[in-house]
Amino acid sequence: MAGVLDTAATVSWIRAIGAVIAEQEQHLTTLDRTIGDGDHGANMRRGFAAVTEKLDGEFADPEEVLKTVATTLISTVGGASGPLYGTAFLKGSMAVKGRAELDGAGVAAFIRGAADGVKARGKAEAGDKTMVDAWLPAAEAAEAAAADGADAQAVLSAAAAAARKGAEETEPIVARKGRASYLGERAIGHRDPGAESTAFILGAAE
Amino acid sequence: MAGVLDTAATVSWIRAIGAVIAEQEQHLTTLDRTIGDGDHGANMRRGFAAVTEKLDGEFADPEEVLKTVATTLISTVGGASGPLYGTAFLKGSMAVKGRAELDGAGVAAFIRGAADGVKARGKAEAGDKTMVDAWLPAAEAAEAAAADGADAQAVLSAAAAAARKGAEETEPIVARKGRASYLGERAIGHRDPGAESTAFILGAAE
Amino acid sequence: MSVELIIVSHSSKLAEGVVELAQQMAEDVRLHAVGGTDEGGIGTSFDRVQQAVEASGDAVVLCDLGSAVMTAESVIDFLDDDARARIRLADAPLVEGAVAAAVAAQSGGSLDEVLAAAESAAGSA
Amino acid sequence: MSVELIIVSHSSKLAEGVVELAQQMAEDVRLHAVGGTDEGGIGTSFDRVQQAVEASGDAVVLCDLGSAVMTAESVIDFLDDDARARIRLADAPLVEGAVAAAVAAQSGGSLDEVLAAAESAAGSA
Ligand SMILES: Nc1ncnc2c1ncn2[C@@H]1O[C@H](COP(=O)(O)OP(=O)(O)O)[C@@H](O)[C@H]1O
Ligand SMILES: Nc1ncnc2c1ncn2[C@@H]1O[C@H](COP(=O)(O)OP(=O)(O)O)[C@@H](O)[C@H]1O
Ligand SMILES: [Mg+2]
Ligand SMILES: [Mg+2]
Ligand SMILES: [Mg+2]
Ligand SMILES: [Mg+2]
Repeated sequence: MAGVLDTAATVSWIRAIGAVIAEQEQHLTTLDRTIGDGDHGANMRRGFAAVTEKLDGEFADPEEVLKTVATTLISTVGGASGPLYGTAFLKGSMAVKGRAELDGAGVAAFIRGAADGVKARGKAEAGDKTMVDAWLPAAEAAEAAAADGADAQAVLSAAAAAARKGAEETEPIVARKGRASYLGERAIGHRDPGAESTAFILGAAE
Repeated sequence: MAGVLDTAATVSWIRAIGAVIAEQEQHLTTLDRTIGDGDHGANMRRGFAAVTEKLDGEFADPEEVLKTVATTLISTVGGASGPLYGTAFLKGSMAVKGRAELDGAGVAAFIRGAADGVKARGKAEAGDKTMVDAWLPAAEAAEAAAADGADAQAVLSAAAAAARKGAEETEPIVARKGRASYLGERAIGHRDPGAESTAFILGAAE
Repeated sequence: MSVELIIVSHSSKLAEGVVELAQQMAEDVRLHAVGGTDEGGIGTSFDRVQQAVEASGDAVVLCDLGSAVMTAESVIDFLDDDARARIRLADAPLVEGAVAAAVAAQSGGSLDEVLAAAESAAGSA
Repeated sequence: MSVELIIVSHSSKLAEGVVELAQQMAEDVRLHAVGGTDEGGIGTSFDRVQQAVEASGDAVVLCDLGSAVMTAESVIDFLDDDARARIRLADAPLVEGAVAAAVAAQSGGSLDEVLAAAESAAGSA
């Protein structure tokens, strides 16, 4: 990935997400079978397969790519992660409206928009053992890196590392939102599937 | 009807109920359409048609007749009135266990057992706009008549008159149990279908 | 025209069953069953919820689980202001709320009255 | 053996849909759908509730409306003491209670724990 994310690089990043999700389908499903209903892998694979099919089209700018991802996910995923990732990409795209390419600050703006969108859609806070626990530290790390002058690639890397750590930190806690919240204490020791898929999404460009 | 209710007279009474219910099906349905789901007539007709088919069998005593009514209604009615009338006839039959024929006191014991059974099954009180509002005054009237030395026929007549009055008095009140309770104030002015069918059951021997 | 109900469930059978149950006590109310994914699996369909909302007049939406709620909220977010003004999302138990709301709609309740009927429904009567 | 659930509804679709939804989060739990009248109409069937209770081990019963509750209570009244000791009737919203109870049963909860899970279920998570 280049120092800036132009339209073509944005498309490449989304393609890379599709590939990683397809690879990790089984892993995501296993996590969701333990503390959910066992469909997160299939949901995400179906969603990003539909997204990938749309990527051959013409896009005016990164915002248009990201908005297409949003509406496609929202229509095809079929689980909680559909409206959640749909809202993430939608609010993220709105945060970079009008930019022909995304520099470090642009990528950070996208991630912050996405994180706030997920939080609002899910009415979840940090520590509720959801994908918010990956998105919020990712947004903070991205903003810090961008403030330090990091380029698009480096901001995305910083966000990915924070998301991965956030996902791991969902293990020792109980869930207060989503299906895992039915489990009470029995969710302890298991990683949240949505936080894990968020880490894969942000880490796909590596 | 004779001064005592022996097994044959009990069977005749139940047959008469079947005939009255069949006649009044449309009327009961209309009442239930207004403040319920419009099936009380069909429920009662189906239940008593099944009961009537069983009446050709051999019965040892009134208790056995009444218990057959109970189990048949409970299995065939399909609405709230199934368990309610099933419990009424069951508890009523238990109250006259061992009697070869029912005199005035026997009929009163049956009606009291039935009334208390309905009240317990429905967890309803007087004034909740349910069939309890017919059964309770019927039991009181029956006991009073029996205490005055009335025979089976006269006790049943007294109960029927009280049930009819009780059914009419469900009109100006709101419902606290059953489907009509969803209607709040809008149930006012309409008679409870189950109280009405109770009046027909107790009045069938007239 | 009475207020309509939109029943959003992960299961098409569940949505249809709720409609069947509620319709019994509310003959004249339009009840929309939106259950399952577009492929007929277990899940929710944004597109079919959106179609139901667009096909309805004033309507209260009831959902089975949190992900159905998020789907419905997303649909509502995409509506224009006029359409959004005629849709309410109920915070209510699905079956009990639907029956209470249907009865309120049948008796001519306003959008907010039907919503309140759904949200005050607790156990079974 | 985990605790079982018996879903009593006026609609067969509704009962089957609740089972479908709850089964998703509780693969190994036996869930019994008992919906509709014996003729397949809208209503409850004493006989089929009784069969489900007799075919089950420890089980929590959940109902859609008051008349279903009375049907279930009648079935329970007819049980002998041994059978009655293994059945609990939940005072819970049908869908939300069933999902919560199914998850509790899947994790090996006792009869009273599964009942408590059903009864503490409120809205959707
Ligand atoms: N209210 C919520 N807020 C934030 N994230 C949530 C919420 N509910 C669920 N999630 C996320 O969605 C993930 C589950 O997604 P998925 O399995 O696709 O949907 P479903 O739970 O509908 O089957 C969870 O692991 C969690 O990260
Ligand atoms: N909890 C209750 N206690 C006493 N009677 C009740 C109760 N619930 C309903 N009923 C009676 O049942 C009657 C309705 O019977 P029916 O229409 O056959 O059943 P459903 O309401 O299931 O359709 C009501 O009119 C009322 O008299
Ligand atoms: Mg899932
Ligand atoms: Mg799912
Ligand atoms: Mg009725
Ligand atoms: Mg009925």
